Amino acid sequence: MSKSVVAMQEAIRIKKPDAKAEAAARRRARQRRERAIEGGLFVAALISVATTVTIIAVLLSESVGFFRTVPLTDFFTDTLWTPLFADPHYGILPLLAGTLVTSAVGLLVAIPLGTVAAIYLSEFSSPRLREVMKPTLELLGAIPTVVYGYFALIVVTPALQRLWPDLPGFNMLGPGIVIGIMIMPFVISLSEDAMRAVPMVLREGSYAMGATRLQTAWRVVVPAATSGLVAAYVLGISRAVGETMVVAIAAGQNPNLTWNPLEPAATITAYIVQVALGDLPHGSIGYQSIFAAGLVLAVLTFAFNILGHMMRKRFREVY
Amino acid sequence: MTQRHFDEELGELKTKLLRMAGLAENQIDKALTALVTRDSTLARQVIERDHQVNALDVEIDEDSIRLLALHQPAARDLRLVTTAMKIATELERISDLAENVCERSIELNEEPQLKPYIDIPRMGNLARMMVKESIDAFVKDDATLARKVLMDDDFVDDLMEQLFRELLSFMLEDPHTISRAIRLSFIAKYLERMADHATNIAELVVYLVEGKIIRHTTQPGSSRNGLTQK
Amino acid sequence: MTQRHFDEELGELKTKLLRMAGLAENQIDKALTALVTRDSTLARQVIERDHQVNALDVEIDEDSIRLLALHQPAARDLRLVTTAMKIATELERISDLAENVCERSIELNEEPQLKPYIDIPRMGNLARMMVKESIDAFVKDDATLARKVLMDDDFVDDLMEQLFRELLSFMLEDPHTISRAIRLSFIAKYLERMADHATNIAELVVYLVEGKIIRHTTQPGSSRNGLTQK
Amino acid sequence: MNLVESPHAQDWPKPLKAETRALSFSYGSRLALKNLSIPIAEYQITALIGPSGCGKSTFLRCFNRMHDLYAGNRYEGEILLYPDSRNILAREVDPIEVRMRVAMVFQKPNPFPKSIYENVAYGLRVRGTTDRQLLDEKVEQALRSAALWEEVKDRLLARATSLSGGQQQRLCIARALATDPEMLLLDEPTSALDPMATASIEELLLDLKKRVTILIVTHNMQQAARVSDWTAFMYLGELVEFGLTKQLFTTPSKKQTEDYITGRFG
Amino acid sequence: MNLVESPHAQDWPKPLKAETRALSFSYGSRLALKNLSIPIAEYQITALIGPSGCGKSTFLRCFNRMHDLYAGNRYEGEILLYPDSRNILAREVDPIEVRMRVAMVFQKPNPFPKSIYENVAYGLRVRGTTDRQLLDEKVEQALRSAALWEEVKDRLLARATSLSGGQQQRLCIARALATDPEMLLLDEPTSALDPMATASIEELLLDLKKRVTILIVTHNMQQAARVSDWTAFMYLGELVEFGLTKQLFTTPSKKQTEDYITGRFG
Amino acid sequence: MAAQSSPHPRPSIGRRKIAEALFKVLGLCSLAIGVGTLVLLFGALLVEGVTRIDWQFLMSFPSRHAAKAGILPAWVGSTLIMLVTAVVGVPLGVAAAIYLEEYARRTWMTELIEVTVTNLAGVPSIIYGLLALGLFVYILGLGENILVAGLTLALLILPVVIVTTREAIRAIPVEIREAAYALGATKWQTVAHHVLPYSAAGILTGIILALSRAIGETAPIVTIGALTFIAFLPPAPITTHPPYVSFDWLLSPFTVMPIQMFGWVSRPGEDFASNAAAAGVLLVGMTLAMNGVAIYLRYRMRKQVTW
Amino acid sequence: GSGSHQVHADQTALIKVDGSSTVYPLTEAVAEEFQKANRGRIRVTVGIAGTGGGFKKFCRGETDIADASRPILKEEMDLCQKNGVAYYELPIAFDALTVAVSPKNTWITSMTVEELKKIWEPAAQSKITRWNQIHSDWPDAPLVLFGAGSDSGTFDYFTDAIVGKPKSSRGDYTASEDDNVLVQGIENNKNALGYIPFAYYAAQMKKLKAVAIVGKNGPVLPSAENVVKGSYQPLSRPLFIYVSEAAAKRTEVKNFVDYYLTEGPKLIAEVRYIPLQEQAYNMARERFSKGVAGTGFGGVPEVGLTVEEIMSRPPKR
Ligand SMILES: Nc1ncnc2c1ncn2[C@@H]1O[C@H](COP(=O)(O)OP(=O)(O)OP(=O)(O)O)[C@@H](O)[C@H]1O
Ligand SMILES: Nc1ncnc2c1ncn2[C@@H]1O[C@H](COP(=O)(O)OP(=O)(O)OP(=O)(O)O)[C@@H](O)[C@H]1O
Ligand SMILES: [Mg+2]
Ligand SMILES: [Mg+2]
Ligand SMILES: O=P([O-])([O-])[O-]
Repeated sequence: MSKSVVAMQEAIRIKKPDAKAEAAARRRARQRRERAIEGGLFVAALISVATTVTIIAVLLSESVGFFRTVPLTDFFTDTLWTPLFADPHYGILPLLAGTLVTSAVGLLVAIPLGTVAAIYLSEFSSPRLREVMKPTLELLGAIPTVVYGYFALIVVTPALQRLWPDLPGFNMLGPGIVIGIMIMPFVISLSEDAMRAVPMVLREGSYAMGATRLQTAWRVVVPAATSGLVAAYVLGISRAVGETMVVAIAAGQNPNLTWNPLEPAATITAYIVQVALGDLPHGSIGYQSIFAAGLVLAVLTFAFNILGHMMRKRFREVY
Repeated sequence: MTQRHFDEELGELKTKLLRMAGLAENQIDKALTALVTRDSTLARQVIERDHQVNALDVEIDEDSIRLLALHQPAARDLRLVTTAMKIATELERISDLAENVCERSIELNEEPQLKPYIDIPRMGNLARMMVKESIDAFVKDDATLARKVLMDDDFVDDLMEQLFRELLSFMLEDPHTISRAIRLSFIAKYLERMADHATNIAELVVYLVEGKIIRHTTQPGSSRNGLTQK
Repeated sequence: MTQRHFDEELGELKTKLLRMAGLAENQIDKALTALVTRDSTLARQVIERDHQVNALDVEIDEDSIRLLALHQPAARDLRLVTTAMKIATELERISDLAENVCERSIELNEEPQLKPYIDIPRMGNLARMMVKESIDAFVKDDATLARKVLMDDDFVDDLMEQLFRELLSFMLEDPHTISRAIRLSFIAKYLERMADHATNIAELVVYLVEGKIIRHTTQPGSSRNGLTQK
Repeated sequence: MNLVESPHAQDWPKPLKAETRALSFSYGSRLALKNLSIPIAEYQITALIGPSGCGKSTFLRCFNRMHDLYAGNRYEGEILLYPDSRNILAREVDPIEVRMRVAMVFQKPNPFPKSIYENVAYGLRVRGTTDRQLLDEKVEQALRSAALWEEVKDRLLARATSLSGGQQQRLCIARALATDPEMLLLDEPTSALDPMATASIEELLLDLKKRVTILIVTHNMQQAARVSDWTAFMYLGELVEFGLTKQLFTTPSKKQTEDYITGRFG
Repeated sequence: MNLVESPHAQDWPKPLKAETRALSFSYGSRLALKNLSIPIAEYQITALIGPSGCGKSTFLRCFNRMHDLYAGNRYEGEILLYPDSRNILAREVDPIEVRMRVAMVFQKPNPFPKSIYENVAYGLRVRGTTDRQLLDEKVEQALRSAALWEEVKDRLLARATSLSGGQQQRLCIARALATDPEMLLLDEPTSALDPMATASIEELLLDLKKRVTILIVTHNMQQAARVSDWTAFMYLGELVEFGLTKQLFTTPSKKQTEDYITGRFG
Repeated sequence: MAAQSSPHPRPSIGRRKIAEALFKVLGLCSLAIGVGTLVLLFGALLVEGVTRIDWQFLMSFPSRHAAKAGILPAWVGSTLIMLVTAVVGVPLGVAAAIYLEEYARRTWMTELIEVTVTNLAGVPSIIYGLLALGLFVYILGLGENILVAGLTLALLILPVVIVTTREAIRAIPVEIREAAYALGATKWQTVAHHVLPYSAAGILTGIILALSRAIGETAPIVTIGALTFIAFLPPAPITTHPPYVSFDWLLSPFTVMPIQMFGWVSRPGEDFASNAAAAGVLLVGMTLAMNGVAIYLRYRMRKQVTW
Repeated sequence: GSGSHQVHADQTALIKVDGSSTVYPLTEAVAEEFQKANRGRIRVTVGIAGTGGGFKKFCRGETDIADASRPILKEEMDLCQKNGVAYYELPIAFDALTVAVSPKNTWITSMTVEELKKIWEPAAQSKITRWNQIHSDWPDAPLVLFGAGSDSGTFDYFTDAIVGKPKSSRGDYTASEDDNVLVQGIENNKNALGYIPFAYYAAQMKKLKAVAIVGKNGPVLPSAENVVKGSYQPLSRPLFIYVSEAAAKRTEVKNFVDYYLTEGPKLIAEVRYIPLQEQAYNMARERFSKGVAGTGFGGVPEVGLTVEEIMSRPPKR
């Protein structure tokens, strides 16, 4: 053992008074540095809380002005949304209906197709196909929504008009379908994750009992992944509800209280975009109205997000 | 709760050992009867039957090795298996000694009886008792009983001492008795050694129960006098 | 490659056994010298030294049990450990028998020499040779050598047979020789038993090397005649 | 290779439940099993031992064609299942059919995240059984066989994952038994369990061999020693030695086996 | 509890490297160790055995204050480290200082995904050593001590993760040794390894005890039997029996120990 | 099972196989719809727009003449905004992730942070637009410029960066950390020597994915007044006179690719539609490229990781 | 938060224009040409916030120029005054607000103002939803409406001209400040009806069908001719730019406005609006060069005025 090593060990072990003091000083310096770093990181972590709080604060403070003018009862019961016209009505229902219909159409596309595709990918496809499909789906999910809007307006709606010649150029069906296709990769990906997370041994357990792939998928994998699947759906809903550009471009910006997807309508998001494009002055009721609408949207999506998050956490914890 | 199958196997080992002990006792018993009643046929039967004990000895040995190899026993289980192996050896030797008694009996029967056998059956019974008790101690895990057997050994040694002197006086008196007396003294020696083997068994039982090897520590100076030896 | 430490422990066990075997041989050697030279002091030394062998016996027993408990040996290792335990017992008995020879020698030295000892040392040397060879077979893992020891046993038996008859004629001729002749016949018996123990060791070596128990199968009827017994 | 030509043929157990003949197996281009001919004695426990990666699991999983689940795997040779001498590796044999005859228990307890009852009933349900009474009966019977009935009979509808590790593994055994398989494959069934649970599984196996032929892979030589009647020692995908366990562990005939068993490998 | 009052005091080893006195430990409100007083003999191997969850790992991890990394953990009692009789659980003792004296090796080999050299040098680097020559020297020395030098000396800059499992674990031991710790803690160091690698680690430990005091947790009783000089048997967070290994495994003094050792627990 | 004790039960294997075959077809169809869309969409874009893409298109300003119009300010704007977003969002996100994974003790505070992060990851982007409008534009009075757009998108990607970074960090086994601690490393040493280096590739993947999301975002930029007619570039960040760098560009009005496309989509007439398509091709191409890189990185990482 | 952009307006000059989507195509064209002419040394931004939105920014001092498709209103004047923003009101073109339907619409060629009012008045909301409710000959088909957003001058003008009161309209139609959106909507829906600036119609004549407005002399289609003739009533209207007096002191702004007034008329045809009489431009140029600020309107919209009438009024502030 070399001398320096001995010296080092002595410095570490044997408590000579000066060495001791020195070590203590070093320790204090180290502890100070550690605490400073931790503090910095904590502040960074707080940004997300700050963002959330600010979102809520901004939405609320502007909405407060709005609700001073508009009673809550009107807001939730009036069936007209014409805040900018001479005879203003402030019923959120038409926007909500538009939001819900487009989302529902989207989910009707995304959930069944997404689930089936996810099952196929996770349980049936060859590894090579899966290797190719997973990133492809991811790419699909990464395409900017404005492109999807273009797609809805220029490709899907005209195609649908061939089926229903009376279908207006702006309608909820086209964008709804496109939203569905848009969130499908997301649903597939999350569902597939959930099913992948089901340990291989469970599948092998089932196969070893003489089950077919389909039986294994339906009886073992899907039930085991239920909470993950539901989480995928819930998060899919949240996405559909918050989707903006597709509906802004292709659904028509007509606050129309209807449940018929063949009609044009405005969603909360489309309304916000429409108004934002028109640059409303700060403080006007129109300006405030987008925050009120935004508040409703935020509440909706927060709820879905947190629900979805909790369910996802649950399935992650199982394995 | 668990280990049931292993326990069963240990149980079987024990059972075999008891069967072997029973056989050995029976051999002693028969050998003594053959001697006392001068029944050469019976003596020959005993000699014939020794192979049964031998077979059990080999079996127990094999079983023990198998248990050691396959179950890696520890603590008491380990002591039980190794002890069983050793007890089997002792019993096998006891049975051999019974066989030897019979061989001498048959030789004795070719001449008239030297004198009525009194002390020899007494010694024989004592030795048999010791074998029985050491095996009882084994069955009952009873170290106290085992220790009692160790005491009894001195008694057998004394009996043999006495018998030897008596036989010696016979021989000095009448040289014609020499060959018979020598045979009888050999028989006495056999019986004494049976008692020694019983003592060994008892020592093994103490080890089994208490984990202490007491061999070579007890009675350090005993049986060190006269013709008596282990 | 691995298991070095366990191998070391097995090596230690073997070494102890060899030390014990050396001691036992030495005891035989000294006992024979004491007998032939009528040297009671040497005889007493031998008796005194028996406890060394006893101590090794206990030690080897404990070591073996510890190895069994802590290392769970299998196959050859297991055979080695169990064999070691049994060989130690045999060696301990051999040493006891050397002690017995010395006891008888001391008694003999109290009277004048009956006749020059020729056959007895021969037997003794033979027995010692057998012990040595069986241990050699153990050291060298040599089953062939071990089997040769088994053959030698018959030779010792024959020698003893012969000696017995000689001593019997002495006694018949002169009753004054009886006590000495009896003692000498006992000594012959002890030596014969040493050879038997060597045979046992050889059988154990065959088991160690080949995994076969040959005890009770070899020489089925041998040593079944006359006074000879195991 | 023919049975008669096998070098072991004379020592082979009788009657046989199964037998591999010149079985080779490749993962893609990687040859994992080389020309193995191993007999499986009926109503006995046969253990497979050998160093990690020697192909034990691969061998075991041939018996219920588990390898069919993944692409690129290739069998050669035959596995005959008696008494009907069917070659279960044959092309025309449906793996699902094989799996109905040969059940399997895995290394990690893998109960389905369903109720205890449903876990045991699964194999029957998969076979299309819906008769509730029959199911009840078979579930109880299987749980009894797996020595689990007393512990769970009052909570058959509880989630299987709420059981302890050892119980879960016994549940998996019950699940495998519920369909009355002819053979039970176990791949290191106790390596995820603590010594207590291990002991109880070993006991269970010794009880079970009265009614089902068992083939077990184990890393733990002592376990093979404790539970099996026959042992096959494999190395690098080949069979080194096959024989009665008690013989293999006291007097192995090959140096390699001896070295492995006494921990002196290599 | 005072040493003199301890029921075991008379049988305790000498000299001591460390000693726990009335050590209790809680994970939040869960009491995991109860009033343990256990001696650690210097330059000896002390093994901790006991059923799963009895607190072996918890006990071990008290020795280098690993529990400080997670919130809510609470120590009570003392752990004295000799020769300076320092209570390493004391508030004012910096855990980092403790960890510099007491090294640890984990269940799964956990080399850093850096080069072999950097793995071994890490402990020294953390202590601020930069002298290249010194580092080279210490790395070689540690690798030699861990019986790994010959196998890796030609590829010190290769990634540590490219080593086999057993080599990785020896690397972790080398890493722990590089800083010349006074004590080495090992938590089931071979449970992720195959029997061969296990054997080589056990050999290594037996070599190492000449220069460092070793405390090892193992699930495998046989392993404790094979390698340790002293054994502590724990149950439900309490010490059942402490004694010489050879005594504990042949003639345990407590029924509970006997039952555990012979697999008859419960 | 006395009644059913036939040795080889063979119930309904055939029927089960048919069901299985049907399902396979269904699954493939579903997948085809998912992926076919990508092909269709990109195909439609390509057919419509690819002929428009040339050097002139890339290097021209927008124009009322569709044929003369280009996307120069749009891609410059997008690039600059990404720069701001990355510079602000990445360090914050990584730092937050490190805090949450390595430092945070389970308190209500960290619980709250966790929930807000996962929630923010799912908040519609338009809400960020409202936040930016309310906070940056009006409360802080920063105006409508590149800085604000960059900050907005930084907030938007923050949760994505945090989540992916955390995942990357979490993939490092706890044993590695404990090994470092056991060798006497401090927390920060453990993070700096081990956690960050080993998760770097994963973090980078996350950052690229986050930026690729940001680059396609339209809605939040709309609310803070991105313009479609920007016929100039922001001031150059490098100037000819000292101090040679200028941050004036931060406060410049701007447009971005998706807004430019949105503007063109909204114009009637095939000419602008093909401009829109061309912008779409570039936008999709850009995001696909970024994602491709990320996916490749992740793929390589998965191959490398051995724990 | 205003004026932050001035901070950096040192090196490259920036002119901010925002407001009417009607005027947007013209301003865009002028800006494009202007920037080309200045080789990019002067930067012009043009937004489409709608006339109302444009004025709001303008009066807050955020922009230099407001595009407007209607005159400034009272409250906007007040706002400007409050913020000290003075402005020049410069007419730059004529628009013919066009009522358009899909070419697939076979049942309409012309409509009366009354019919339009019946469709668009607030009372129609949710009640007049089918074509045959207006005219029984028309089909029983849904009535799908497109119109300007409430911030747009077009909306103000149309409601004023048709319903009779500015900003008085039903709300359940697709409203957009961006007329492009309206064109797309009408084009793709055979049951659609909407109103858009003439330029947007003229650019897409094949896809849209203009509806003739029935006036005193029968149905009149929107066209440059009819506007100039004054027969396309009441939906003809002038378009303006409002230039901030303060901004006009900056050379680049002054140059831009000059450029607008001289080169603009040449571009008007290209963007398909209707140029004013040359005289009107002269008056505007004069007013600008002389620095005559203020509006010719009283803050109330008036329908049917000629540009000359407007320009000759003394401007009010
Ligand atoms: N899916 C696979 N693809 C390719 N090779 C494989 C695969 N599974 C196993 N192997 C290889 O086949 C050989 C045998 O593996 P197998 O799992 O059967 O070994 P094992 O004896 O069960 O080992 P262990 O004791 O570690 O479980 C090994 O070399 C392994 O690397
Ligand atoms: N982080 C933790 N938080 C709370 N309880 C814990 C934690 N870690 C362990 N425990 C509990 O403390 C007890 C002792 O655990 P410990 O890990 O020390 O057991 P062990 O003897 O090492 O078991 P094993 O053999 O399974 O490793 C167990 O009951 C366990 O459930
Ligand atoms: Mg395996
Ligand atoms: Mg542990
Ligand atoms: O011209 P507008 O956009 O204000 O209608």
